[in-house]
Amino acid sequence: MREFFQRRGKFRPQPLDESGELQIPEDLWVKCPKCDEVIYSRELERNNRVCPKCSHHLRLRARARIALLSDPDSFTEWDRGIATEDPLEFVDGGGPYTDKLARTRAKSGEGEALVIGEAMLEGRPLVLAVSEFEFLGASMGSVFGEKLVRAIERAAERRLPLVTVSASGGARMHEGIFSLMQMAKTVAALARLGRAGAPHIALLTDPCYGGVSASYATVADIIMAEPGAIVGFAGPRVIEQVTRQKLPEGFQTAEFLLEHGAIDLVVRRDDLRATLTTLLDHYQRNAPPRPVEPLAAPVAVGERADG
Amino acid sequence: MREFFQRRGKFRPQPLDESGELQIPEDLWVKCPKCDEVIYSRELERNNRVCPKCSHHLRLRARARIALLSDPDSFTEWDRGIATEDPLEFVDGGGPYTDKLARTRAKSGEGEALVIGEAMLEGRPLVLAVSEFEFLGASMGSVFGEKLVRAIERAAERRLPLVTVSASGGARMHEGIFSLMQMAKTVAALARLGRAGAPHIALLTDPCYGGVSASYATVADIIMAEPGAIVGFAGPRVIEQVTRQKLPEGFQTAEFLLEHGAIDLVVRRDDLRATLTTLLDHYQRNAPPRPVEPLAAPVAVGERADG
Amino acid sequence: MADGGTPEPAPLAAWDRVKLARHPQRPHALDYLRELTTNFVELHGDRVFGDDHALIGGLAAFDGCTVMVLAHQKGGNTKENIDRNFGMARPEGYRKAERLLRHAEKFRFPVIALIDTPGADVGVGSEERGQATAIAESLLTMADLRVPSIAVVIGEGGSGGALAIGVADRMLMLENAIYSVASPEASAAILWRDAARAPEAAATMRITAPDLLGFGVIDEIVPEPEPAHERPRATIQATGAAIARHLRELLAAYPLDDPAAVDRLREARYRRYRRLGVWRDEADQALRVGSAAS
Amino acid sequence: MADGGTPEPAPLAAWDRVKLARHPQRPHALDYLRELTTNFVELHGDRVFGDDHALIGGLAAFDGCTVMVLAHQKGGNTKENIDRNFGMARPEGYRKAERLLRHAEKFRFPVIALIDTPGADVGVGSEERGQATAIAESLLTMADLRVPSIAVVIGEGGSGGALAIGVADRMLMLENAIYSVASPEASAAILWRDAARAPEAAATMRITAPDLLGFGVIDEIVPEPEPAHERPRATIQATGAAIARHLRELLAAYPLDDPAAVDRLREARYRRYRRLGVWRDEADQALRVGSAAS
Ligand SMILES: [Zn+2]
Ligand SMILES: [Zn+2]
Repeated sequence: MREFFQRRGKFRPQPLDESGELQIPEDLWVKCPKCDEVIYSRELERNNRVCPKCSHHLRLRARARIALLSDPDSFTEWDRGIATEDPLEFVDGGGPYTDKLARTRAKSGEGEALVIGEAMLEGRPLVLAVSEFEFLGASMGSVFGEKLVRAIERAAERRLPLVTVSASGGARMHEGIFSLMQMAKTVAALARLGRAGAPHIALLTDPCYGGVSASYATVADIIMAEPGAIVGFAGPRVIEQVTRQKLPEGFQTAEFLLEHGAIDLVVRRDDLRATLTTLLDHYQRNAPPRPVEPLAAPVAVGERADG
Repeated sequence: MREFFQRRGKFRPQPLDESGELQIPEDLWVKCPKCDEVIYSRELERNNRVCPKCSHHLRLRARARIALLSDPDSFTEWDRGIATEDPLEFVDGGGPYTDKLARTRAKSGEGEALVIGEAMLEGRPLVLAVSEFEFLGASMGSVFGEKLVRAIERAAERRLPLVTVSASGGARMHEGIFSLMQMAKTVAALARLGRAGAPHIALLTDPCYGGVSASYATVADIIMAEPGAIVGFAGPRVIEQVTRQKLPEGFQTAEFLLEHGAIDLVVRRDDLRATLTTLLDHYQRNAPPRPVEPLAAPVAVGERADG
Repeated sequence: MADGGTPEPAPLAAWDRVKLARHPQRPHALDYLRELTTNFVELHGDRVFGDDHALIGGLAAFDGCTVMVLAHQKGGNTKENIDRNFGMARPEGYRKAERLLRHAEKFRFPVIALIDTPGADVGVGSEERGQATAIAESLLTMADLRVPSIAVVIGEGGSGGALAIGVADRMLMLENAIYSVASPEASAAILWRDAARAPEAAATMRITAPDLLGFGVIDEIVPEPEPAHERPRATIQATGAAIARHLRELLAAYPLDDPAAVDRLREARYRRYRRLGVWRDEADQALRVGSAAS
Repeated sequence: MADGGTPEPAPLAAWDRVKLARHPQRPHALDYLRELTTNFVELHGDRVFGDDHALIGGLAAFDGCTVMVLAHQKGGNTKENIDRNFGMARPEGYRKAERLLRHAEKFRFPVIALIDTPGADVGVGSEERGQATAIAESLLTMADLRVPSIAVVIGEGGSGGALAIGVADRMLMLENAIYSVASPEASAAILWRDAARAPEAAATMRITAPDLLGFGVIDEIVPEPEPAHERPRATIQATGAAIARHLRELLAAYPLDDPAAVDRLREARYRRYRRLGVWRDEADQALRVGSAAS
């Protein structure tokens, strides 16, 4: 499920400094992967990484996405301290999984591939769960699943809307069957969110595949995608290999998905805050009052399978 | 919605005598509309009107169908006395609707296009609602709808399985909007049957279109069709006129529907009793005991819209 | 049969109404949404096969609450009409409607349906993908809906394709709208084997709003002192006022936050449809073969 | 990490199990149904687009009650395998599964799922018709099911295509079945860019029944003293006995006629999946960038 993104353009990592702020070298110029326009990086960031020339939506890192989808200083992160284990004692051509995790943490500045927390958007409360593609292709393993389930459970408890933002290569190979089980685990939690009457709004971003597109990300009350985002079950290279068929133009783009009835909306990054705010209002307008917020949200401690 | 059956082979009416028994002239020979085999009519009836040569399923009249699907003398008919009105004071090229009704009654030996009642099948109780294509193409008007709803309500009340057998040209033009409304009325009753936990098993027979195929007949827990039965929303002639497209081989046959996921099963007439018995057992095996049968089933009297 | 107490001083002939109902400048669903609602978010797709442009839906704020809107959408010109398939929905459209109805139930959004279609799409693809089943399942979902619903025929109400989003707690109709079991042309072709006799069929079939009010099929006529295409804003506003009035009544009788209201609502809706039809109950007797109708 | 208390005196290598799980003579779903059930009525179609032959379903009598069966079906030869798409279900298959799951809920039939697939179908058509969504919705329906469910991996349990019918109250696995996040070949291609190293990947990925029992993913292993294809009837009978035992336990704990049991059943199933995964909870602290997993 992960191989497809090897054929896509290299992502330029942006290391975080100790305060967690993005460090952008002053002199960096970025080339738009679609129109080849060379863009001054500060301008690109100011434009939320949308190409000013061709409107191509470049990938946005998790913390930049959170900044885009919340009011200033309103985001409270949850469960940064939950850490990845190596249940398979996994070693592949690149060496042990534990070494890879260490390198990935250093490179990405994140502890895992999903960032969760609560925030306000135009004064409206919401729970956010945003995947970080720079962390092993935002593949879903045990920690990704556990963090997402905690976010879902807290949203359900307080009847807060849940907004997930997903880019992912799929399930994380290095954790084997545990990764597959996160598909069931996250979807099961969403079933309960639904019964609690809180909406799940999913935003699919480039690229989104396999274990994520076939689980929580498409079990949503509203499914949005960014223009041009590539979303599917199997990656294009795998499909071409299996079917020996050339893929049609625009295959698996957000627009293709819209035409085929798979998603509700294609939303430009510029319009995202406004669309989301409108939707949050709709889901709140007829709803009964939310339960009074507990002073400190109790942390749901998951049991461990093998300990 | 009715025009399609003008292109199909003429149906040979079999008048009933006063006892309601089929009167088959001793010397009648019937030609199979599919393979042209000339078949002695008694042999054809003994074979439940399945061509002994090519297995083509010829149309079966309502009372013969009921005999096929119930134990001898077990069928109790309901609501024979409900009579058709003429709310539109309808007159077309063929004259007044009331005259047409009188002629149709005489010709078909039936009071309306649907026969309802309760019966036993291999000792298992069920409610039957069987359409009579010889009565104005079994088009659904107010009486058809009202009788069907009464059958559904009684099945729900006693948690008995409902078996509908439908051949129909669709809604009855002569009763205008009232006919259209029977689609809503019958489906609404089925929603309540479902909540009562009683199954609706539908058998689609040749031909079944429009107002019937797009209402109660496809809102069923199990949808069966007879081999070769033609079932669809719009008739083939209408589709050809509208699209100016030649229709594919086998279009709208039961086998076409099975391939396109529209029905559960294609069942040969020979196998119908056995399949139905098996299904009735499945729906009864885990079910709570049925409510004790009232000594006399109360007749639900419908209000009249225009009285 | 009389039409009932309809205030209709100088009734138009049925065929005149057909022409008005189909008038290309007559306001269509999106005109109503723009004028009557705010924050409309169109929701696309059936999550299975496609997105139908002839049957649209989405969330909108109306009269202080959020409603789920379903509507047939005709085009204003030929290009638009090709995109909208002239308002004739395919199975994908009815499956989108069903999906959005379930969404409305989950989040307790009342449903408002605007009906304006010549009928459901006729074609090989629509048959292959189960047009009949798609309509039937939409009927079932509407009949059993857990939230209040109001349907309004704003133009053409064509057959099962119209009814599929028209099983509602309140049924309104614009004065010059029509609602029929088959189009006048199809009716004429069946009745006289001559589609050109559509005007005659239109009269015979009793398809106008006053007819349907008399029959008890609809609850109210939204008057058009002048035809809708001549005074679109006034017509839309009058329609909005009527919808708002019925919606308030329904929400007062069946509050969204009262779980016990669901059963009462469904029961009332069932009774509404249960009574539709005209028949005569005779003693349950041996059938008099060939007897006349009375 | 240890495998846990699995009785496995002379364990086969993972790759040997892969070969056994895929053995063409290994009994497939319909062999189980013929041997273990009576009155099987196969129910076809998704009511939307098609009937998938790779994922079958229907009603059957088993151990005195009626159950809804869902199963991947592989072919016994090339011709059958082409018809069955080698057991790789398309979106229509998962939508049929979902339809039958709802049917099972409505009539309170417990669900038995037999898993035997290399994975979900990969292709342009499957993408166009929403393979990802179809799988996700089947997961949701199984996770939230109102009746007890038992899933058994009888051969290959390939990725999301297997899991789609494998979210159950009890999860069994035959001794020589495999269950994995990706096929050994796909894993090898990803891990070493060399599909030929599949045997190595099979070992690395920990995909055997003893592995999964140790991980707490499955509840019981159905032993194969001899491989299933050598003694098919004995294997099928042993599987049937295990299913019956678990089904009786579930029905005793969650009686079909007790409405209160539904919530308890769902809660227990949620807990079952909620705990799956391996992680370490540290104090909620500033992230130590680059710290090892320790
Ligand atoms: Zn560009
Ligand atoms: Zn023949």
